[in-house]
Amino acid sequence: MSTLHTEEMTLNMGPQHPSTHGVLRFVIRADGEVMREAIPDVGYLHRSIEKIAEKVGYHGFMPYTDRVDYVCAMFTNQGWGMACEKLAKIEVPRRGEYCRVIAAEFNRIASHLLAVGTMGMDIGAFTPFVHALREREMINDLIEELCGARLTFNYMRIGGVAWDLPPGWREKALAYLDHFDPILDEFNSLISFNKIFVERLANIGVIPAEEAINYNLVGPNLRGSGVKWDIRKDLPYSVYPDFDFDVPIGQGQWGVVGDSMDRYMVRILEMKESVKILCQALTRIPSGPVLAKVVRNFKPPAGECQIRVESARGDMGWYVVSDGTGYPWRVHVRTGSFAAMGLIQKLSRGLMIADLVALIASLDVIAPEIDR
Amino acid sequence: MGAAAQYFENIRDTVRTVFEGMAVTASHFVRKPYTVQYPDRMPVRVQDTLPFRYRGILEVDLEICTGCLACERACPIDCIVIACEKDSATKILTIAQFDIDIAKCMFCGLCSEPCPTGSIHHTSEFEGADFSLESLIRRFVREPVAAYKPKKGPETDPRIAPILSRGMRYVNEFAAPGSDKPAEAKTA
Amino acid sequence: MEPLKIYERVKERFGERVLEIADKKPDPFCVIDPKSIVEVCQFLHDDPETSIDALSNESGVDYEDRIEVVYHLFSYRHRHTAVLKVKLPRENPSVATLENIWKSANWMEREIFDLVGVNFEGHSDLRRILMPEDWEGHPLRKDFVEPLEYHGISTVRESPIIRLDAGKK
Amino acid sequence: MQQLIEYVIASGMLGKNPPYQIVAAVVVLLASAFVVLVVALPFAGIVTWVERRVWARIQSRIGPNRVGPQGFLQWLADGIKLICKEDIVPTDADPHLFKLAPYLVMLAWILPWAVMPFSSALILADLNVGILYMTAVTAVTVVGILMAGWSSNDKWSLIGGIRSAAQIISYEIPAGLSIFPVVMMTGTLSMERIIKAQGWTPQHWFLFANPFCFIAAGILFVSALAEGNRTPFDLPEAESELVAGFATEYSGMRYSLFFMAEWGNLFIIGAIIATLFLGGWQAPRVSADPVVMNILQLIVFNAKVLFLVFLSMWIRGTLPRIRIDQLVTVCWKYLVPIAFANLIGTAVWVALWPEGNSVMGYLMVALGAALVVLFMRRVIYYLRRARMELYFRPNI
Repeated sequence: MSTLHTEEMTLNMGPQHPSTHGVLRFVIRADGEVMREAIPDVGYLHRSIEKIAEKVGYHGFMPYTDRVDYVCAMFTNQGWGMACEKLAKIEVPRRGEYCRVIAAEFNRIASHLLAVGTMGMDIGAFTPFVHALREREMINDLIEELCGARLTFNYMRIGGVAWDLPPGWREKALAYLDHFDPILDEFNSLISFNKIFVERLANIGVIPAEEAINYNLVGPNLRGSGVKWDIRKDLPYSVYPDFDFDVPIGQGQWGVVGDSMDRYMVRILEMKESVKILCQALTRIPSGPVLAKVVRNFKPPAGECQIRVESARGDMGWYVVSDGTGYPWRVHVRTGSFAAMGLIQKLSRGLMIADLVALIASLDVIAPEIDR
Repeated sequence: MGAAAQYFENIRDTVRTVFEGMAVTASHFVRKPYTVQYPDRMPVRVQDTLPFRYRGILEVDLEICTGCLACERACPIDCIVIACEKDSATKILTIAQFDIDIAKCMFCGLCSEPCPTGSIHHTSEFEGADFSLESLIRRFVREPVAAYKPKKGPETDPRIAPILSRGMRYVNEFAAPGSDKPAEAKTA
Repeated sequence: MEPLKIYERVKERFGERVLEIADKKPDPFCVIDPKSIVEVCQFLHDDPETSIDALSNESGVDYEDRIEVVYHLFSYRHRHTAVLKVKLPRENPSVATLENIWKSANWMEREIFDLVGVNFEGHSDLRRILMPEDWEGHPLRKDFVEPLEYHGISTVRESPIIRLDAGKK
Repeated sequence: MQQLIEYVIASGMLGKNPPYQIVAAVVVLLASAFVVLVVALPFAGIVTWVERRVWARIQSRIGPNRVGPQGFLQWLADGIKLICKEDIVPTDADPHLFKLAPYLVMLAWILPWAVMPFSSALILADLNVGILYMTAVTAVTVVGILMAGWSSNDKWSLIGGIRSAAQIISYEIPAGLSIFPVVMMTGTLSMERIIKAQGWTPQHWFLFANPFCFIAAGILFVSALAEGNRTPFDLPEAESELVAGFATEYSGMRYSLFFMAEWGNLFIIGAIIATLFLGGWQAPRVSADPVVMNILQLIVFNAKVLFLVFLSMWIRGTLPRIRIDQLVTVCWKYLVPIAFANLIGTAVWVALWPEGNSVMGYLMVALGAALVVLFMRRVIYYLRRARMELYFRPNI
């Protein structure tokens, strides 16, 4: 039968498509339902944030870092703050570090909730998406009370955080955390263990460990392939050594290690770990200042440095070159989604169109991070 | 035999997980919906329910603006335009123009941070939709007014005192850099 | 293993092709001759002592007189990082691709080609990734002037506020 | 229907003895027009409003509550909006097929109403091949959807159309096979006599007649969901993959015809299963007066059908979507073999107990009750764990 050469169909999926998270486009060469190859075409959301960094000074660039990854903006803030602190050797007070970790871990839960919810919606179940966003809404309210914004926080400054925890906020946060655990278990029994859901995700888009490292996959995508690697644990920064939490990796209970189901389950388990960190951080937060003394027109000494932050989408590398003036010479951000996108073309050979949608959702790629 | 066992296990799995899923959704039938019926069926106006630090549309109290242009320098998008002249004879600084282009503003809060008296601050107003771009430019100066001179001791003028205290409350909300006193103590 | 020790190993292995080892404060780096970047990286990748198995970050930086491609290498086994640099002329900078050693270089090099204009010989499909295909010029170069309009769409919007004391400031 | 015609002739409204044929034809025409216009079309609209409300409560939302009391006129507003919208026919689409497709799908939804047994007297045409007619007619939707998919000259709708062809045709087999046990037990295809063979109390329903019928009812419900393009089988218009599947290029009135047919099909699914397995309009003999009895039977039938419609909405709020190859595997590897097993099982059963065995009826009812109790326990477990505020009233 294979001699019968059927005409190959070229499909254009995106950039306006319900399941490409943000503006992504795939040119799919498909033979009926099965895809020969899906060639990604990115750049629709390219705002050249790295060029803007050269125009606005160090302090002015902080709100732009929220726009690099608006789903988990705390990590980009933290990355930019740490890069400038490393350049100018500023030491952040302990309470400031604790505030950063609390805000970041809340944002990780919110980002994972969105990732897990949209994966449910891409597989066809709309209810888990709304349940996940309902929980994320409460986290957004908590962060809104902390720093005044729901998505583009601009909460951190070079040298610490802009606002301290408002009075009464700690109790609200702790109340939310112990309300969150049963909701997560309920979410699991609704969708994660659902046979149809598992059948749609197990053994799809399998990425073996060394290929994941070779393609420089990071974060939940890497841990889903069984590599036990988390920057918070292995290259400790900020106050993460104070907390004990473990790093969930994909075991392949439902299929092969490294398939979409593993990446999904790693995100679910990571939310549980973040709740653990938050409980410890909120109870053990020391008193004291939250912002180091940083002069208004910040001029770090000439030099370059790269720091890595464990964002919700994996370790995000901030490479900053400064030439001593008030404006950075070059800023380069290497994000998790960018690396994951490079892999989709090879992974998509032989998959069905419905699986490509599941694969994109399992890699949790979003357009602003890819295009910057 | 593995295949047959797998066959029946698949069926059992499907039935069990669908049963669980239906139980979860059934429990949702009797739960209270979360929808906030903005804009009309609200017990209280949404703007009042927002937290104190909410970064809505900018507002400037010209009575306590010292004309120091710190906010204009701090804004990364340059959407704040202030024009003020220093009258060489009388040494009075008059503010002739204070415009903020709300269309370009990204509500990042960098301008309200360096303000010494908290005159430029974020309100909890967010309904900024308008019919033309020009009307999105908020002009705060009707006629040129003298800039405020911060006094050493507490403010005496009864008209300005409440505005200044509200402004200072807003500024003290920001974390004071490097001071050993925990910022939290001040705002309580 | 400390970055400087890695650079020493590379120096004694490759001799004069390692142009400079700079012990700058936050991150020391080592400048390599553009022609032998592939052998150095292959050596670092295969040598069990360093066993660099991931190209963590690759960026193109435009210094007015030269263009540098900076490679941040990382080893998951030994948990150490190494920073290699390659200095290229500004006219038509070109260097060999590292795609055959680390697959992650594929997209990063396409981005550098698109934004900074470095040509990577031997790259599997070197085309613009972020900018539109028919865009002229490379935005992240210091001397890049943004065209006033692209396909009839103006890229400039003057601020509608008229500054009263325009003259004085 | 015959009683109705004699009643009209006997009442002498039309003179001494009017020609029987003409009066019968007029009465049938008027009755069927009445059923389609007053029952079918409004039902298809109202069910969209009910589904959005049910879906909303599952997702802790409120659903439409602004147009009319509690949003009841939402479907009317949607209908009018869709009618006012522009009917776009894509340039190089095949206009004749493109325009014909929605009417074929509507046809396949309207025709089964002729055989719908609302109550003992209220049935348009009591064919003695009732069930066969119904399954045959609902298969016409495939032609309509395939025509829509192919003629809109858009790759996405082509995939949607072919997916739905594969789905509906392959699920005809398990649906047909799970109807045979009931036909075997009653020996007739007519809907009336199938219902008359069942009592009004649960143990006389065919659902609880024997374990094989219980599983056959499950298979019929699942394959009816697949034929109606309902979740978890809504592949033809899978929002997240094919944008809107076969209906991507449609707009305005044609689009609303497609979706009116899809939601209207819910009633057909409910009616088939209610007649075959839940005892149709069988109601307790409350009073001798036939009019009161008919009304009671009408209420009982509609209650059963609406519960099944609610069940399919509830499933749509819970389950994700199946992939096309899994869809076909489920059909051929799971549903069809089990349907055949049921067929043989029922055959053996009928051979052993020709008039049905009441002990097994009670046993099965007990089993059903146990299942419901277990389910309620799980619901209470989730409610207690979530510690959320409860709210029982349906209106907000």
